[in-house]
Amino acid sequence: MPVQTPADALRAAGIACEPSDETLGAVVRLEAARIADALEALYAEGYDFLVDLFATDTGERLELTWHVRAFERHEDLYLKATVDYDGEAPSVWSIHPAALYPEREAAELLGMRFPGHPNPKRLLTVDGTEPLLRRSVLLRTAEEARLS
Amino acid sequence: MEPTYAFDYNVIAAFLVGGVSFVAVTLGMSRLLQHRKPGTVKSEIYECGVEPVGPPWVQLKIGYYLYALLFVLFDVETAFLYPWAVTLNALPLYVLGEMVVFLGILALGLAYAWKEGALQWR
Amino acid sequence: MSAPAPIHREGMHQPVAVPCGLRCIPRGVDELATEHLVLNMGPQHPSTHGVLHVLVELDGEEVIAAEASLGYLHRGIEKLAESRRYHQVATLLDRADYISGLHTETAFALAVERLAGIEVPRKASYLRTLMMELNRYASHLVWLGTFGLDAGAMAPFLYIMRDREMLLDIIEAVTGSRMMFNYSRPGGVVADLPAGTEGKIREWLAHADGWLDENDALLGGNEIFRLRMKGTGVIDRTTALAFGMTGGCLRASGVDYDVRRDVPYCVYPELDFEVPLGSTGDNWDRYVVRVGEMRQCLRLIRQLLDGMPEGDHGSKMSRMLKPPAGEAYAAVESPRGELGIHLVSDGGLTPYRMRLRSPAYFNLAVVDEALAGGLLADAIVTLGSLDIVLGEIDR
Amino acid sequence: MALDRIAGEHSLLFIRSEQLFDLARSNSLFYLSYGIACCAIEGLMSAGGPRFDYDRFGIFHRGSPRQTDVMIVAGTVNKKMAPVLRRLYDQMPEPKWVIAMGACASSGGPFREYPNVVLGVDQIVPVDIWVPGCPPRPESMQFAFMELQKKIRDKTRERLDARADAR
Repeated sequence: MPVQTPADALRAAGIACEPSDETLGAVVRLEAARIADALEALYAEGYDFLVDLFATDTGERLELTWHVRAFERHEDLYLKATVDYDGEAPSVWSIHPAALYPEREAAELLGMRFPGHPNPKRLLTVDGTEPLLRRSVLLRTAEEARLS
Repeated sequence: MEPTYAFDYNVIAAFLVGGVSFVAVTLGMSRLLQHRKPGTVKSEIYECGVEPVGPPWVQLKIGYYLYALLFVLFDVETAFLYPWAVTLNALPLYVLGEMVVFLGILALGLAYAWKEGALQWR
Repeated sequence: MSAPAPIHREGMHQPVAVPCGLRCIPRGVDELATEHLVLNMGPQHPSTHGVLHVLVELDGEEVIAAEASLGYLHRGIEKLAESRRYHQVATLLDRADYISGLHTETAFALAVERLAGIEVPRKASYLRTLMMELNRYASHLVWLGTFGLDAGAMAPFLYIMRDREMLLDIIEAVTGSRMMFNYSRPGGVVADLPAGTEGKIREWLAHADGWLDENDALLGGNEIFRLRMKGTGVIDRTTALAFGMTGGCLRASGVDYDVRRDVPYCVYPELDFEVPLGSTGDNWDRYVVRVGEMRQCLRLIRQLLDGMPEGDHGSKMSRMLKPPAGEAYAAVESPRGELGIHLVSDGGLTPYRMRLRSPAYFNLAVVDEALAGGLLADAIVTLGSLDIVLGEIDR
Repeated sequence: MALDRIAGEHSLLFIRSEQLFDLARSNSLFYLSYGIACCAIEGLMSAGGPRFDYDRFGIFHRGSPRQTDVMIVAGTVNKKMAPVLRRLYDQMPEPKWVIAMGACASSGGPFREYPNVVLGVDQIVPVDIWVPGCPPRPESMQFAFMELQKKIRDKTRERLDARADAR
């Protein structure tokens, strides 16, 4: 069976995606809602190790990055999807239990939701803290930080 | 001064007074010299700096109780062994037999507990 | 602060709300249902290696369920990095994983170099690798010492701290600090080895083997220690991979993966070293794998000292570094596992987003599985064997 | 303090007995092993280790706040840790002191711009000794303890001055 590129595998599974090759490596952008099926299809392709999952605030939308790795071939793949603020992306913990903590952290620090997560409590901050990693949340100014 | 009748009681009284006064002095001094500031949070249960969760009065495994019971049993047994062992050479020989019988009965109890699995932990 | 909700499993016998002193006879003495005690192994606990809060549900002494609650040391290292220049971020990263800071610094430097296409002189790579191995050994010493403390062995901790102090003197002579190094930056390292450092390292190496055998014999040779380690805190291969564990914990479960050999960086391709492997993934395997790693560390340091080239150590590191817009990921084998920096740059003076993929964060996620089923004393030993550092977990 | 109520705040008996106990307290300070961050490795582990030995000063670490005199806040305190810190401080027995170790505990340190970090522990607990440094070297931690010992012994001077004023 010829070595399928991950993008072909995803298209075979009927998921619209457009691969690109950046300094980062193999990147596939796709629809946030389809991430669970995408990871399942890739799991069959051998991408069985979730290295990391995090979100970035790109100014107008939140960009989520799933960093998966085919363990035997040491190949990394980055799945990217954008979600609007306070949006949601399906939880992938059933495929990769490693995503349990990062999803709670991303939900809490960037203000979004992962429906299907078994334990959607806050991970790092006290209840009522605003999403701190958003660009809109500013750091303390020098005066505030000087022993207010 | 051969010990008169009252002497023995004086000894006991001295011991009694010595004991009570020792306890009274130490507790009294500490009560006298301590910085005493009782506070509401201070009297709460210390559990790693967080409020305790759930009631502490829970029904524990019965195994702990059995272990404690067996310990008390054999602790008292050794308590009986000491005076016997100390005065053994001054006593006639049949006392040795009595002690063997006493130990045998207790060994029987231990064997029964062992068979019933009281010592088995998991 | 509201206490986290206690874990109530469906089958759990509801704890009877009984006023103190008044005992109610549990229903059906012969059935003798036992109730579960929910306990906080909380932020302030001698053996949680920092401020980890584990909520443990106990049936007598046996742990039924455990849930970790983090965030007691969340200092926003990723957010602060977004307002720091590229050569200033190292100060934050030393404080993330404060036992092996050099690994975090070098991972960030590698990520920036990959993004900006900076070529690092060979001497700088050699110095980075040497300092990382020294730092790895110091970090494993801290792990070995506190692991002994968790199992109740007070004496080895003091011997190990003596070895560590001698090693820290060497690291301090080279980098200028015992813990916050600021040594490895994008483009190279800050300073070359001061005169006489090689002699000091060789003198320390002469003792190091003997001390390691002594400490290993003190802990690993102890029969009680072995009995407590074997078969407790078992994390099998599939659980380890599923929870994204890396480093010593993963190798103890039998998965042969080491970033230094599989995704080589710096000068590791030129060095030869073995990667010790465990089989069952219990506490004993984690112990054996890490002590094996310490021996390999000493071998590596000797090879690095012998092969140290001459040349510029990358002193020209510009303050106005502006890597082109784009993303890069660089991973390093830190003493705890694969430590990766995912750097997003928008071409400005400061990184747009920096994600620290911290190994202890994923190694800890398995705590709910690994602690359940064992005794409470084994839970503490398992936590110690995972070698977690709360600075990099809470970031 | 029962003695000060009986013998009076400024009585020589109280002052001299308190001086004796202050001398004893200052030479056997037990600190709460409550390491939050990087300072814990330096200030509690290395300083307690064999080279910069704390035991020479009679300083020993205890696991529970019930048996401690000094609380070393070694690390950054954030909003989730603040109530825990306050509760631990309240649960320590009375003659108690606090050492804010490192820049983070004294003023938020390198993380002071982050909204989640508490700027300085003295907003939560009364602090006796601030130790600069990030992390402070073990020697400066020992200097901090020496300062604390001096501070405990100086209480007698203050009480004698108060007695003189009261006259």
